[in-house]
Amino acid sequence: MALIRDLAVQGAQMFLVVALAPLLTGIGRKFKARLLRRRGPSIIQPYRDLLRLIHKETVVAENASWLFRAAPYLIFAGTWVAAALVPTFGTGLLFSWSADLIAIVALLASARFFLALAGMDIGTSFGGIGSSREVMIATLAEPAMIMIIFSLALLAHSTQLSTIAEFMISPQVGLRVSLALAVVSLIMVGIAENGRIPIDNPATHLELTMVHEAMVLEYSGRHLAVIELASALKLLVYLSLIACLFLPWGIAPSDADWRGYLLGAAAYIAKVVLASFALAAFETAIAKMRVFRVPNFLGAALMLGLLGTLLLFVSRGL
Amino acid sequence: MHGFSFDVAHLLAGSLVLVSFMLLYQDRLYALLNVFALHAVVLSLSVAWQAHIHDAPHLYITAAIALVFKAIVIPVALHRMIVRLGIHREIEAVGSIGPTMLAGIGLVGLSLAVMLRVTSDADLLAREDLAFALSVLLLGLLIMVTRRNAVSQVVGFMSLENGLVLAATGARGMPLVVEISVAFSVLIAFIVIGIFLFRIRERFDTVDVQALDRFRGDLQ
Amino acid sequence: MNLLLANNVLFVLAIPAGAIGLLAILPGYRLSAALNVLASFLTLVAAASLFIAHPPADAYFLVDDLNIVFVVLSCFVGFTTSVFSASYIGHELETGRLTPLYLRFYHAMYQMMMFGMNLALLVNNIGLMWVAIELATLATVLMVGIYRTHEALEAAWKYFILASVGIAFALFGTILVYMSALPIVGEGLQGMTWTTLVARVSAFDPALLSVAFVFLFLGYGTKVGLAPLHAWLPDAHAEGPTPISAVLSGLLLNVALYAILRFKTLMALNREAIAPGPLMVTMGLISLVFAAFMLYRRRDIKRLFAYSSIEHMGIIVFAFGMGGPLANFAGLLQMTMHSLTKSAIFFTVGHVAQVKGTQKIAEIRGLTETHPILGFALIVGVLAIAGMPPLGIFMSEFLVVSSTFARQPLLAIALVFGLLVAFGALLLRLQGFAFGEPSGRTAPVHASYVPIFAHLALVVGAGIYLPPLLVSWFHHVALMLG
Amino acid sequence: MTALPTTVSLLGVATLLGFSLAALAIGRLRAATPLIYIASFAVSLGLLANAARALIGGAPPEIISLPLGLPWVGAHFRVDALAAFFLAVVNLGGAAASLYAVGYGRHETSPMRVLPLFPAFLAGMNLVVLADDAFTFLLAWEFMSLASWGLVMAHHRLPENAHAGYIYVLMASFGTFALLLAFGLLAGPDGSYAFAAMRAAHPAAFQAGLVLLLVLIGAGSKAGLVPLHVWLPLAHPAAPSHVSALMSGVMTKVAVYAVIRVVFDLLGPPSWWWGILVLVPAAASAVMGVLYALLERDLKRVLAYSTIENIGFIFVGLGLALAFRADGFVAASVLALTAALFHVVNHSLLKSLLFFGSGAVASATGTRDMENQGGLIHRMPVTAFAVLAGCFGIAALPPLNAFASEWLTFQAILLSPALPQWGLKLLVPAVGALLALAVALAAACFVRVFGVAFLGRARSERAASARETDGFSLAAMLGLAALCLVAGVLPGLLIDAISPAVHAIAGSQMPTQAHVAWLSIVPIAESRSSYNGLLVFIFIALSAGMTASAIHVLASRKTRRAPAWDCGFPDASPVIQYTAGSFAQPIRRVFATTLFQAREHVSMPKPGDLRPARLQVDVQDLVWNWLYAPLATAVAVVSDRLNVLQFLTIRRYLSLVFLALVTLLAVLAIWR
Repeated sequence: MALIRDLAVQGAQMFLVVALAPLLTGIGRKFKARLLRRRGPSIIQPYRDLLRLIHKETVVAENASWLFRAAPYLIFAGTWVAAALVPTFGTGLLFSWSADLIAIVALLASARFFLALAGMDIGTSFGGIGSSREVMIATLAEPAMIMIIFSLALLAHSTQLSTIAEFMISPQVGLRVSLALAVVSLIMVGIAENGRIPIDNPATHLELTMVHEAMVLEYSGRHLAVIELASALKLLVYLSLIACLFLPWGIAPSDADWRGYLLGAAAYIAKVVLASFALAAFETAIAKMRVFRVPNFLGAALMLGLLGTLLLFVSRGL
Repeated sequence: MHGFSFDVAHLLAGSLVLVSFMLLYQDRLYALLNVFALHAVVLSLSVAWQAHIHDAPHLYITAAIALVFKAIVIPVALHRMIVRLGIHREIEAVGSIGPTMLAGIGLVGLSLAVMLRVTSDADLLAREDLAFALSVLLLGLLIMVTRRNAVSQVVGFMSLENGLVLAATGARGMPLVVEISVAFSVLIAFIVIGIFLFRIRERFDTVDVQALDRFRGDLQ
Repeated sequence: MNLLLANNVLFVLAIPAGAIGLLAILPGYRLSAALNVLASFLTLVAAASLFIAHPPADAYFLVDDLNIVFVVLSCFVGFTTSVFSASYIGHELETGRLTPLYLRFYHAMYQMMMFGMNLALLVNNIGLMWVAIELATLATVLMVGIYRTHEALEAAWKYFILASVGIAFALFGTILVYMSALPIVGEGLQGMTWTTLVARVSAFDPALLSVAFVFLFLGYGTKVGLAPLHAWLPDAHAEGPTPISAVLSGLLLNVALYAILRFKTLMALNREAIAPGPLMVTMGLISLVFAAFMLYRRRDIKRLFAYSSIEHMGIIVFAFGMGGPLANFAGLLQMTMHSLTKSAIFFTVGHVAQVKGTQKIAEIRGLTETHPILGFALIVGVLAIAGMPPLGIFMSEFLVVSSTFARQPLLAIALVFGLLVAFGALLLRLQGFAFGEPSGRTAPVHASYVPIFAHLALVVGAGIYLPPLLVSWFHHVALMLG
Repeated sequence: MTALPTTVSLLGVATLLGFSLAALAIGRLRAATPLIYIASFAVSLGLLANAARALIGGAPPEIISLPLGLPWVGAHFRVDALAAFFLAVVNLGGAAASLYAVGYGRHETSPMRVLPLFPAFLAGMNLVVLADDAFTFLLAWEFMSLASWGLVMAHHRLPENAHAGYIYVLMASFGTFALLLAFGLLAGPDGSYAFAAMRAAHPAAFQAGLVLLLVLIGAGSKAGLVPLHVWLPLAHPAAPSHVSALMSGVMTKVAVYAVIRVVFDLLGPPSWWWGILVLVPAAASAVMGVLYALLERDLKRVLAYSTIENIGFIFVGLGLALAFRADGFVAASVLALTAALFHVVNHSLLKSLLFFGSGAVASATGTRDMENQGGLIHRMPVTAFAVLAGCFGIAALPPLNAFASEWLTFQAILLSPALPQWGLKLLVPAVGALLALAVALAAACFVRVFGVAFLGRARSERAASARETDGFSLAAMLGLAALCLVAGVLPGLLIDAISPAVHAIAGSQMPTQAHVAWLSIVPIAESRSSYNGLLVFIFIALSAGMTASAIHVLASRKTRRAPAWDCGFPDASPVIQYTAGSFAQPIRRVFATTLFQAREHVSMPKPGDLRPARLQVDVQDLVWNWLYAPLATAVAVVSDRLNVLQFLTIRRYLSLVFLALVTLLAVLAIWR
């Protein structure tokens, strides 16, 4: 019985995230447009885009290899598995133990690995620019992420997301400097990883400033659709990470009944909407920075994470 | 009697050291050769005296060799050679005479310091003799080191070897003394001949004037 | 048979002595070369028979564990070298560097040297030992100068002068030993007989003994080639005929070393006298490090290996200076292995120099391409001399370094430093010789590889497996040396 | 009666040595190459099976002592679980390399310089692991170095190879001397060189520390720890590729074995600061190694540098194990140790695979320079696939194997706040951050490798006309790739296999993983952390498959081939592609500006000047400039100064003698 429930929850989670991801993008765009005093497209526009892309024919560059065509699915799969394992509305995910936080980050990293390769496959200069910048950003973002994980794991004595989430709800967490540092750092990493302003501009098509767009420049049709969905999913993953790690309130514990889950779902959606609003506000408020100022930005994130960890290491001794 | 014999031996040995100093002091080749002849004479005297007091007749042979070979033959030969090879007459020394003399005195002091540790149950004469022999040897080496031209270096070597003979004869009843002194005379003869053969004018270091600068071991 | 065994010592000396005269009068180099080989072989047999039975020490001869090792080693290397020289000297005759007359002289001198060395090793009398060593030295002096080029004469002359000074020192030391023995032992031959000296040395006057040892150490050290008394060695090795270089490195140095060891044991038996150990350790280290650095700037291949001989003598003297069963064992092993390896290297180098027509390091490259056998033989030899396993010297260096480090860490550090510097130089040159674009003549070699391979095989074998007989032998000697 | 593992191993080693002799005899024949390699493949497989049996079987170690080596010690050989584990690693690599070489060996221009040495090299590595006394160990160690030196010098006509060989052999004997000193200290003045005796005698704390330092220097120089790594990127690429694979994938692991054997087994209880001694160079190697790799354009040198990085990872594990052990946290120490050993396996698999690939590429394109390759995924699809797997794995990405071991390492780091010492408290998180950085950089590095060498368009004629390599090479590569996947998805089984080795030296082991549900691994506790490679793999496969099928059901299948869009730029020549250099530029600017003094000089021609504009980047290797160059100059200067002594006059020599005499006499005069 419990197994069935857990399976249901896990399945619900998997499809919820996929269903929710484009919506999140849509909401984000809507908020942004509003903040810019535009009406903006409707919030379901991303779904329409995906549909349209799926039905278009796919143009593949002449010298594209099998990797180029396989990459979108692998990227999507990696991101999706990661998303499926991040507790959104309930912590009682059947398979959450199959990959802990480190593994989830690594999953996203492997998605990026293929994305960067896909960028280089055609052998155009723009793809190269995109990939090289992407990996540069990643080399700084990932250590920061690991540091954040460290500080959380040291508090919760676990790297299991569900365990950490339950720990964060529980009263013994208290108010900690390291957590504050970690959340700031996590937000910065999230912004960088999802290529949002000020790191990258998802809406731009001025080639020299783009990173993510440059990598997927050669994609079209269904491939592009999958990739777009994947990147939307990635954003969702980060938002849900922040949600379940730092604002876990309302999230359904593993032994919750259906009411608990409904509550959790509601709370989750609220959080996501809130987060996307915050993101939009942030993006409209700030200007994109030069590529070579990104290291400073991420270096700051890394330092914050390291500082948080160090504090914990030291305080453990006291 | 014993006291007297001891004093004479002592005197002779001491004077040998003195003559070594004179050798050290010379700056002209001919004078050097003459003083060396004197050196040899004194040596032969002291050897003879040793022979007398230890009544070891075979030592007389050594004395004779010293007298004939070193005091007469070699100096004359070298004399000739200097003329023949047209070696110019004054000795180029490394550093001036003064420091050299001081160094010599230092060496004598050193040899005394080393030798006088010897517990006196080794008989006194032997011990004194050794001290002097050692200083003669060191002085000879000093001459070889501080003189730049071949002849005076040979003289240095010979005086060194005189020191050896002195020591050997001082050692009572030492076998092979004569043979050794003969062997050494042969050695010296070789050296002298070598100098003559290879026409070594100024220094030991090169065999031939043309080769003076060409070859120094590894300059291929 | 028993009669033969009974006075095999005499044979060891008589055969070379007889050969001297014979070789001096015989014409025709092929014959005399063959005779030379034969004589050396017989000597070797006689020497080997010493293992089976040897007479008790009498007034003239002393045969004990220590010098049997030396005698057999030197006779063996003497024999292989004579084989090598037979194949080498012919070429010299063709190129006109030597005339038949000189060859006759050469062979006579060769046996003279063997005689001198064997005598020096076997006599029971420090005076006679002195005479014998000088005899051997003078013989080698004459052989070094045999090419009569300016360089050769120069080298011979340098050797001669420095050697004579060494001779003088050694003699003075010998006299001093006699003097110190005089009050205890009394006059006459007894005062110069090893066995007597060893028996009674504890009562001798320590101060006199100490002075004596200083002179003996410097005198014989000159022949061992310890820095700073080494000056004659490189040139003598480089300018003489290659067989002589092999014999110098393989034998003469050992004989002088043997003398030093004898006197060291003497010193060790007298409590108050100065300890020889520190002296030897210091000189050994100086020689090692100095020679190691000198290796880098050499331009002449034979001089290069001459310096490496200095380096190894340094290690050996260091080991004996450290003393103790391990270090002494290592010293003996190192000495044996060095003799074998270094002579093998000189054999190879001799052929290389002949085919390439030069001794200049810069002009010898890519041997493994042009002359694979010589090239790889050289590689094995140099690796062995550089102390690489599985070759004999590795074992001895392993023992020296590890045993020293446990006792005197700083000394061991210095030792390792020297070894590393030397290794760097040797390997640098080796790669130049063996690898890279070949240069110079590629004419085929007509050489007898037998001596080379014999030596190298022994070295490789010893690195992996030492026969128990040899080991126990070395152990006795190591204990003897204290 | 089945033969005991030690005996079998020794027999195998003897056979290998026999092969190298045989190769000397028949090496000139054409048939010799496949013959020798197939033979050594078979023997390696046998030894592998034997080692595996010894590892799993857990029989008490059998000691064989032969009357070889040091007479009064004899040569001792012993296969305990640790040795068995490393024997397995060695022979697995050996078997793969032999198989690969059956095909690759055909390209060899001078087989006589490779064939005899290859089996000897394998034998040497086996012997090192088998040895049970200091002499035999060092003998085998140096033999291994010499054999590999010979292989590095196989193509001796290239000056850079000669240079590499020289540096290598120099560093090797430096390392040997360090080990020699260490053993000398362990053996004591009376020379008890057998490992058993050393185990029995516990040296004093200071001495033990000294030994540790010496071993780190000695074995670390072989493993390529910064700053002793300089020889590695020169020597490993210089050898033929299957040998490079052995050197990078296996020989470095033998060095790791040396460290474990001495430090964990012979040296007795550790002090806490040993951990620091190991962790600092380890973390430095991890980061420096991968940065070097990112700046390098020679394919094989990139791989060599990445070896340095992975060695850093392994040593971090060892350092943590030491620290935990010193403070009595057995479980944690065991975890760290297991992580290290696990990574040993993974790296040897991956690095062999990658070197095989690079060899195939190099012989197909005639160059090792990535800038002249590219587009090979079209010409050599299978190789490309294998290398892709290798790159993905070594970038430590799930579900492949390296991720599992690095995940374990991170888990061990997360246990370290329990350590009481402040030094470690501050150091370990920093190390963790550095490791994370290294992992991220590694991913970047191997994106670069695969993207530049295999993707895009061919950058040279040869690359455009490259051919897929032979079947044997492909078999070797695919086999290794499969093993990587297995090790990645079933890490639990490997951990259990490693456990006996860990138990042999740590006296304890990780909880058995085989019983854990769903075959996932749980280093400490279910609640704390767990990872299931199998599920992750299945999930990814499923969801990728699902998506693909869904898309193909829903979406239009219409596909059109067209020129690359590239923002509407016309299809220019391949040179406009991103090169390896330009790909690394952002990272170079971020990290290398200070660490390697990387500087860019742009020379822009005046208008009307026909000269092309140039961007020149120069990178300094500070380790070389500050550590090795000064040493070299010092030696040169000293030898120049001393060289004067060769050219003195006889009088001067005499004065040297004179001085010596006077000094000694003076000593006598003052003495007493």
